[in-house]
Amino acid sequence: MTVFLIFFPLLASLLLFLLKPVQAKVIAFIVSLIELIVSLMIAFQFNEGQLIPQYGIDIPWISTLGLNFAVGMDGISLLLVLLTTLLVPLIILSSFSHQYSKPSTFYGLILMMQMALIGVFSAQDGLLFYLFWEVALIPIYFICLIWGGEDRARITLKFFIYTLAGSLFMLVGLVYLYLHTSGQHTFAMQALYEAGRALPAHEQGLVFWALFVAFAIKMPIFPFHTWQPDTYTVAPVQGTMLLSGIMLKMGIYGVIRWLIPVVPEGVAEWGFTAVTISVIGIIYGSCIAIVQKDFKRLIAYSSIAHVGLISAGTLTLSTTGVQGAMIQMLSHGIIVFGLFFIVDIVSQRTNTRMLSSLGGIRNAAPTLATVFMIIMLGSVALPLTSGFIGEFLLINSIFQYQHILGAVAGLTIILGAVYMLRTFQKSMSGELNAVTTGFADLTTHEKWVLYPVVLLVIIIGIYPAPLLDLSEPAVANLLKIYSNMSASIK
Amino acid sequence: MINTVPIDYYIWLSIILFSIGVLGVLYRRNAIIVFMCIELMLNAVNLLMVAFSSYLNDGAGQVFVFFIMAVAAAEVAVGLAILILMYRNAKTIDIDVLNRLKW
Amino acid sequence: MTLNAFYFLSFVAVLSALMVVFSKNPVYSVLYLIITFFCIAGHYILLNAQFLAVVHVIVYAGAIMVLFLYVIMLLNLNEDSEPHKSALLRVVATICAGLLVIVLIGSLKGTEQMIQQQPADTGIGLVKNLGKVMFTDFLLPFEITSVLLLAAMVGAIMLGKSDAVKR
Amino acid sequence: MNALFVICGLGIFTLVAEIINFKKGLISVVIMGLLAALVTLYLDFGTISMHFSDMLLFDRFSMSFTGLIILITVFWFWMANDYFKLQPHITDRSALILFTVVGAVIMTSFNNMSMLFLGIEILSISLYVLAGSKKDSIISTEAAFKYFLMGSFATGFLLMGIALVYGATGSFHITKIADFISTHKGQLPTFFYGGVLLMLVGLVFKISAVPFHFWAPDVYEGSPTSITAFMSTVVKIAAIAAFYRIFAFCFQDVEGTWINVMTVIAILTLIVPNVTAVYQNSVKRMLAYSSVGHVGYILLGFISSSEASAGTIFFYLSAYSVASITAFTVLHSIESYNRTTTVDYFNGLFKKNPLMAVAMTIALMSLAGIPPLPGFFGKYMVFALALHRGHTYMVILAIITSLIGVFYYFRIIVAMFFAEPADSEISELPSSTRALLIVLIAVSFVMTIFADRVVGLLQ
Amino acid sequence: MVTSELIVALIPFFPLLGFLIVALNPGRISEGTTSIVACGVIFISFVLSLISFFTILGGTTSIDVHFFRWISAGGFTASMSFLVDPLSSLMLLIITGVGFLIHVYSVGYMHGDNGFSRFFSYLNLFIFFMLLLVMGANYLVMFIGWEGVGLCSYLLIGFWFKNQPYNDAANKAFIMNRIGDLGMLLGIILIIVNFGSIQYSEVLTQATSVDPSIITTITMLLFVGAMGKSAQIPLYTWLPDAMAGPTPVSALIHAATMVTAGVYMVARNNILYAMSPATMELIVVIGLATALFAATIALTQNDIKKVLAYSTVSQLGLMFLALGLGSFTTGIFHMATHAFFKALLFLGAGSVIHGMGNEQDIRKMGGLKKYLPITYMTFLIGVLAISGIPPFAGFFSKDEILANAFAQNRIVWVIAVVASLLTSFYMFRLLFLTFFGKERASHETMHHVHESPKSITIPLIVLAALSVVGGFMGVPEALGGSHWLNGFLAPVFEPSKALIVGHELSHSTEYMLMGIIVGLTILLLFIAFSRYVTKGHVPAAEGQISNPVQNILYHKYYIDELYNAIIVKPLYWLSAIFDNVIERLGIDNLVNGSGKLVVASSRVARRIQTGSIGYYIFAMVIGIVLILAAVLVQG
Repeated sequence: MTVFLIFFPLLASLLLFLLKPVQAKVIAFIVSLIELIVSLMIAFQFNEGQLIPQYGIDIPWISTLGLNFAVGMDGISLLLVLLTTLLVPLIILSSFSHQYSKPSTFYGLILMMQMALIGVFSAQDGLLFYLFWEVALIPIYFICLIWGGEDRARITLKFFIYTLAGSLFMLVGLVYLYLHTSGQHTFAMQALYEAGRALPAHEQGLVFWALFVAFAIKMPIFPFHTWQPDTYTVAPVQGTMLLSGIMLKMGIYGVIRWLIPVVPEGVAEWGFTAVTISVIGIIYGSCIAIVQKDFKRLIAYSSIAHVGLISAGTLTLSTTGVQGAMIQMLSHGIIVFGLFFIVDIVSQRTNTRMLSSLGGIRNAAPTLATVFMIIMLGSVALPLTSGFIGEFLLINSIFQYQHILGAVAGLTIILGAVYMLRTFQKSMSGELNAVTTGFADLTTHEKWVLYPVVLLVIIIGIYPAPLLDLSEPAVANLLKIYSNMSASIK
Repeated sequence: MINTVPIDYYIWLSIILFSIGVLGVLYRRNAIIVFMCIELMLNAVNLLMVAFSSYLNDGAGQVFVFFIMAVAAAEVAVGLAILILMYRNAKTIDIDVLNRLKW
Repeated sequence: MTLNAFYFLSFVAVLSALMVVFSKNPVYSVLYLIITFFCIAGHYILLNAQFLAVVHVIVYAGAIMVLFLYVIMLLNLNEDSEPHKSALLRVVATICAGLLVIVLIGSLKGTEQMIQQQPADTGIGLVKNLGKVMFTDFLLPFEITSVLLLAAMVGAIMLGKSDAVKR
Repeated sequence: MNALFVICGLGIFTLVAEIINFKKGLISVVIMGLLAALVTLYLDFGTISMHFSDMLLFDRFSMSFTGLIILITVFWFWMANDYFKLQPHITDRSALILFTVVGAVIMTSFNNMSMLFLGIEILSISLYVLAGSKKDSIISTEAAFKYFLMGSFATGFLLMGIALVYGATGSFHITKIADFISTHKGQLPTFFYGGVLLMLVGLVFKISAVPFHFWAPDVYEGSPTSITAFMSTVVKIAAIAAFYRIFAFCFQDVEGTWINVMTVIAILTLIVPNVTAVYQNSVKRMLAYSSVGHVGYILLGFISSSEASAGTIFFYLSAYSVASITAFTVLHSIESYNRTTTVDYFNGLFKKNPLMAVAMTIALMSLAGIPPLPGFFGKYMVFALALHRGHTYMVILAIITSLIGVFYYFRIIVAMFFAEPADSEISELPSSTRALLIVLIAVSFVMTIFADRVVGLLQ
Repeated sequence: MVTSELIVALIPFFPLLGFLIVALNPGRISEGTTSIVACGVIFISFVLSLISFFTILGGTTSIDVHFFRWISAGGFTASMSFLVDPLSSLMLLIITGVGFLIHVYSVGYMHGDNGFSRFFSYLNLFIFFMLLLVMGANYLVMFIGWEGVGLCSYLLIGFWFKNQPYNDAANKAFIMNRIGDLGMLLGIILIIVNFGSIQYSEVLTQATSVDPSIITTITMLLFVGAMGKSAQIPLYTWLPDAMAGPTPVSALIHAATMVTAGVYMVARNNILYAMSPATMELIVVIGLATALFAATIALTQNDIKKVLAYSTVSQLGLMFLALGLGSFTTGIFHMATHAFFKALLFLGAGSVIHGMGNEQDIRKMGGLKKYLPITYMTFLIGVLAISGIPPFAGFFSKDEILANAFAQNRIVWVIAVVASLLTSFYMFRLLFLTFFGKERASHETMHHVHESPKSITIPLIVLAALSVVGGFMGVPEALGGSHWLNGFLAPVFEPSKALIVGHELSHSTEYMLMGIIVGLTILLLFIAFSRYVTKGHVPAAEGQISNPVQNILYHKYYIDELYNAIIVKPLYWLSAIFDNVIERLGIDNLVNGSGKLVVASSRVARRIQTGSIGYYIFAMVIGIVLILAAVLVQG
C-alpha cells in the first residue's frame, strides 16, 4: 500500500511530463484524490497498537551501501502521510483559479513532490530517508524557480544550497552511524538506532548536531531560517503551501524519528540548548511578524514562531510534547494552508499584499472574512479549534520541562493574538477603500477549498482523540529509551 | 672493461642532461628549441636505461629504449606537424605568444 | 682508460647540451644537439650497447634532427627572428633547473643497495640477444608500436596537408 | 583481449575505408564494431587471463573499465556523428579516435611498464592531433600545441620515473616489481622512491590534478567540443585506470612515500578548480574545470583506501562520464546552432526545447551529486570511504566544494528555466540526438536503480 | 424519560443550536425569525436551568455528565464533561435568565441594524461559552468557556467593525484577556503536573495532600486569569474601552456575566485559595485597590456608559474583596445582585441612549424623567440598589461584604466604605445629571426623544423587580433572615470552611455598621442633589478642568498612556530591532556573505590560469621540485 502511495503519483507525474495533457490540473487532482482515499482506507484499518511498521515492504536495493528499499508506516508516519494526501488535493484545487504556463509540468512537479514527501514520512531506512529528503527539494525548487515572483533566481538558489548544505551534514551524521552498525553495515532504522545508542556521549553529541542542524534548517527555526521568509514570499502560492504546509513538517518528523531515538545521550546533553533556541525562535518570529507589512511575509514569520514551539515541545522528550507536536503539525499544516490561500485570494483580487493598502474587505466579502476569522482563531489557538490542542500540549510539555521556558513559550498565545488580530483588522475591518472596493466574495471552488479547512480546524479541535490515539503508542515506543535511561540513572 | 666507471656517474650524467633539457624548456621561447630540449630529456632517460640495463645485465632496458626512440620519432612527426600548423595560423612559434585560452 | 673516455664524452655532451640551450641561432642549437647525441652514442658503446648506439645515431642524428633542420629552414628562423624571455624569467628558469638537479641528485642516493653492481656477461647489447628479448617477451609492445606509428603517421598527414575542402 | 583486437581491426578498417571510399555508413559500422567488442568482452568477462608473456592482464578491473570505455565511445560516436559530417577526414578522425580507444584499453589492462608507456603515448599522440583537428581555428591549434608540449614534457618525467624504478627493481613487470618491493622492503635504494614520485608526477599530469592540471581547462576549451567530450570522459577514465593500476597494484607496499603527496594533491584538486569554475562564463570552460574538480573526489576515494576503492572509483567514473557525455551532447548541439557556449545561450532553453533542458538539468544535477542521480551515489561512496578512513575534515571540505559545485552548475539550470529566451534559435534536434538524450537519461536512472550491479562488476 | 443528565446536556446545546441556525443563514432569515430563534433557545435553556436548579434544590448534591475523551496524551486525560452543583446551577440561572432578558431587550435595541442576525448569533454563541465556563467539570472545559467568552466579547466589542477605534478596543480586550488566560493556562498545567488530573472532583478533594507553596503558585496563576477576565488592576483598562460595543453587550457581557467569571472561578476553587493565605491577601489588596481606584475615576467621567463601566470595575473589586476575606458566599451573593442591578442600569442607559439618538454624554442630557418615565423609574431603582439603600438588593450583599471587612480588618473596612460611598455618589451624580435639572440637549434632539418600545421596557421592569427583591436570597440573621444562599451554597464551600477563621459579629455591631453606611449614603444623596439639581452644576467640558486632581481622575490616572509607554512601544521597538538589525544585517548578511566570498575568491583564483605555457611549465617544475624535496626530507 505504501509503495502504491509512493509510486502512483510518481507514475502520474511522469505521464504528465511526457504526454502534456490539456486537462493536467484535473488529472492531477483526481490522482491526488485517489491518494487521499487510499491513505484514508489505510487509516481506518490501521492497527495503531502494533509497533512494527505496517503496509510496507523491505527489499535490498544497493547492498554494497547497506541501502534497503524499506518503507512502512507506524502511527507517526501515518498521521503525516494523511496530512500530505489531504493537503495536496486541496493545494491542487486551490490552483484552479491560476493560469500557470506549462500546466502539465507544474502539476507533475506537485505530484512528484507528494511522492517524495510520502517517501520521507514512510522510509524505514536511513539512506532511503535521506534520498527522499533530497528528492523533495528538487520539484519545489523548480516550482519556485519557474513560476515564482520577483528576484526568484537568487532567492531560490539560496534556498536550495542552504537546505542542501544542511542535509549534507545530516548525510555525514547518518554515514557516521552507518559505519558504527554492528556486523554487516546497514542503514536499517533499528540498526542505526542501536549504533547511535552504543556511541559514547560526546560522539552522540556530534551526531546530534549534524542531524539537528539539517532538521533545524528545514523547519526552519531561528537562527537557521534566513532562507524561509524570502522563499515563502517569492514562491507561487501553491509552492508556499507545499513548503509551509508539508515540507516544514519534514524537519520535525526528522527530529522525532531520526534524532530523538537515535542519540539519546546526545539529545540529553544538548536538548536543553536546542529547546532554548527554539523558544527564542518563537519570540523572535512573533515579534518580527508583528511589524511585517506584507501579508504573506507576515504569515511566513508566524510560521517560524509556530514551528519553534513545535520543535521545542518535541525536544522536551515527553510523550505529551511529541503528541502535541504531532497534532500541531497536522493543525498547522491545515491552518497555514488556509491562511496562504486567503492571502492568495486577496492578492489576486487586489494585486497587493500590503496590509496598509487593504481594509474593509469584510464589508464586501463577509464569507471570506468569516472563514479567515475561524482559521485565524485556529492559528491563535482558541479552544475548540485544532490549534489549541497542539499548543496546549506543547506549552504543557515545555512548562513541565522547564518553568521559565514554558512561560516564555506561552507568550506565543499572546503575541500570536497580537499579530493575527492586527492582520485581520488591517485587511478585513474598517471601511472599503480604493483598492478593496468591488472585492468579490468567495467563488464556489474557493469555498470547496476553504470549507474543508474550516471544518477540519473545528472538528479536530472538538474531537482530536482518534488522531492522538493513532500516534500515541508509536510515540511512547520511540521515547521508551529515555524512560529506561532515567530509570537506570535512578 | 666498463667496470671502472661506477653506476652513480651515469646516473649523475643523465640527471644533468635531463635537467639541462628542463632548463631549456623553461629558458627558451622558441617552440622548436623547447621541443629539442624535450628530446634531450628523453635521451637522458635513454642513457640511464641503457646504463641500468647493462649494470643489471638485463636486455629489457635496452629494448625499452627502442620503444622510447619509436615514440620520440612519432612525437617529433606529430609535433612538427602541429608546429607548422601553428605557424600557419599564428605566424609565430613563440610559445608565450599563444595565450588566447586563459582564465 | 674507459674512465677518461667517460669523462671526455660526458664533458662534451654536457657542454654541447648547454650550448643547445644558450646559443642564439636555432640552427646552431640543432647542430649542438647532434653533437650531444653522438656523445650519448659513445656512452652506449662504452656500455656495451653497440647495436643500440648504431640505431641511435641513425634515428636521431640521421632522421629526427634532419627533420628539425628542415622545419627550421622551412619556417626560415634565424637569430633576429628569435624571441627572448625577460632576464628575470631566465634567472628563475636557471634557479628552477638548478634546484631540480640538486633535488634529483639528493634523492638518488643509495646505489650500493642495487641488486647487482657489476655486469657479468657483456653480450646483452648484441643484436642476437636483444632480438631474443624483443621478439619473445616484448612481442606485443613491438606490435603495438606499429599502431602508435600508424596513428602518428595518420595524424601528421591529417594536420600537415591543407584541406582543399575548406578553402 | 579480443576486444582490443577488434578495436585495432576496426581502426585499420576505417583507414581502408578511405581507400575504398566507403564513408556513408562508416560511423554505424564503427558503432557496430564497438558493440561487437562489448560482446566479446561480455563473453570472457569474469575470467582472468594474462597475454603475451604477461604484457596484458585482463581481470575484472580492466574488463569493467574497458567495457565502460567502449560504452562511452559508442555514445560518443552516436553524439558526434554530425561532427564527422561537417568535417573532412571522416576516416582519419574515426581511425584516430579508435586508436585512442586502443591506447585507453591498454592503459586499463597493462601489466608492464612498456605497455603503460605505449598505451599512454598512443592515446596522447592521437589526442594531440585531434585537439588540433579544427585546423583553421587558431584556438584549436593553440589547444593542440599546449597539450602536445606539456604532454611530452610530462612524458619525460614519467620515463625518468620508469627508468629509476627499473634500475632499482630490475624489471618492467608490474607483478614482478610488486613482488620485489614486498620482498625487499626497507633495503630499496633511495632513488627508487624518487622514481615512484616521478611516475606519480607523470600520471597525475595525465589525470590533470592540481598543480599539473593547467593544460586541462585550456585544451578542453580550445579543442572541438566533441573532442573535449571525448577527452573529459574516455581519456579521463583511462588515465585514472592506469593511475589506479600502478599505485594500487604495484606501489601498494610503499604507500608511505606517496600517500601524503597524494593527499595534498587531492585537497588542492578539490579546492582550486571548483572555486575557479564559479566565475566562468563559457559553459564549456566551466565543464572543463568541473571535470578537473571531479578528479579531486576520485583521489579522495583513492587515498581513503587504495585497495578497496576500485568499485567506488569505477561507479564514480561511470556516473561522471554518463553525465558529462549528456552535458556535452546538449552543449554540442547548442554550439552547432550558435557558434558559442556562454551561459546566456542557455537562457530559456526550457521554453524552447524542454528535452534538451531536462537532459542538461539531469546531467548537471548528477555532476553536482544530487540524489537520486548516480552522481550522488558516486560522491556518497567516496565520502563513506573517506569517513571510514577517518578523513572527516577532508570530507567536510569535499562537502563544501560540492556545494560550490551546486552553485555553478545551477547557474546554467537557472538560466535554462528562469531567464527569458535569448535570440539564439534552437530548431528541432536531429532525431538521433533526441534518441541519444533519452537513452542517456534512461541510463542514468538505470544506474541509480541497479547501482549494486555496477559496483558489483569489480567484486 | 428525561434524566437530569440529559437536561444538563441540553442547556448549552440550545444556544449552540441557535447560533448555528442564525449564523449559517446570513441574510436568508428575517429579523423576526432571527429574534424568535435566538430568544427562544435561550428561554428553553433558561427553563432547563430552572429544572436542574430545582433538582439540585431537591437535594441532589451534583449532576455529572461525561461526553467523551477530549485530549489525552502522555497519561493525562481531559474529558469533555459537565458538572452542575449549587454554585453552577445558580450561575446557570443568572446567565440564562439575565441573558434571556437582554436578548429580548436587544430585539428592540438592535432593530434595523444591518448586522442584526450577526449580533444575535454572537450573543447565542456567548451564552453557549458562558454556560460551558460554569458547567465545565474540569479546568480545561472551563478554559474553553473562559476563552470562548473572551472571543465573543472581542466579536461584540468590534461589532461595528467599520469603526477602527472600536476594533482597536476589541483587540485590546482580547489581548489583555489573553494575558490573563496565559496565567490561567500555566496554572492549569501546574495543576496537571501536581494532581495528575484536572477534574474538579479529584483536584479539589486531593488539594490538602499537596504542598501549600505549590498551591499558592497555582492560585496566583489562576488569579492572574481572573484579573484579566474580571478587569482587576492591572488588567482592567480594556473594560471601559469595551463600551464601544452595543449597550446590551455591555449589560450582558461586561456587567452581568463574563466579567464575573473570575469570581466564579475563585469561588469554585475556594479550597485551593483557602489553603494559601498569601493569595488571599493579594486578592484583598487587589480587590480593594481596584474598588477605590475605579470609583474615583468614575466620579469625573461624563460618558454614561463609561461611568457604569468604572462602577462595574469597582463593584468587581468589592466582590474580590469579599472572596479574599474568605466569605465566598458573600462574593457570589454580591455577584448575583450586581448582575441584576448593573444589567438594569446598563439597559436603562441603553434605553436613554436609544431615546436620545445615540447620545452618550451626560452633559448633553438632563431632565429626561418626564420623557422616559419607565426608564427613569427603573434606573432610579437600579441606582438605589447599587448604592445600598435598604431594602434594595445591593444593600444586603454590600453590607455583608463590609461587615466581613470590619470583622477582619478595620483599615480594609474603612477603604471599602469609602469606595462604596463614592459609588453611591457618582451614581447619584449620574442619575441627577441625566434625568433631573433642565434639558441641555439641543432642541430637535429633545423633540425626538421618546420612550423605548415594549421589548426594551419589559426587561427593564423585570430586572428592576429583581433588583428590588434579589437581596432577599441572603437576608442576614441580624435582620431575622436565614440567609438562604449560605445554606444553598454550603456544600460547595464546605471544604474551605475548616481553613477560614470565621469572625462572628454581634448583631449590635452589625446594626451599627448598617446605620453608619446608610446614613452616610443618604447624606451623599442630598449633597449630590443640591450640587447637580438645585445648583444645576454641570461638569466642565474637555480640557477646561482647572482642578489638577480632577484632571488626573478625568484622564483615568493616565494609565492607558503609561501602558502604551512601558509595554506597547517597547514591544514594537524590539520587533523593529529584530526585523531590521538582527534579521537583515545579521543573519541574512552572514549567509549571503559566504556566497559573495566564494564568487570573489573565484575571481582571484581564475587569474592563476594565465594561459601562457611557459608559466604552466614553471608551475609543474616547481611542483615536482617540492614533491621530491618532501621525499628528500623523508630520507
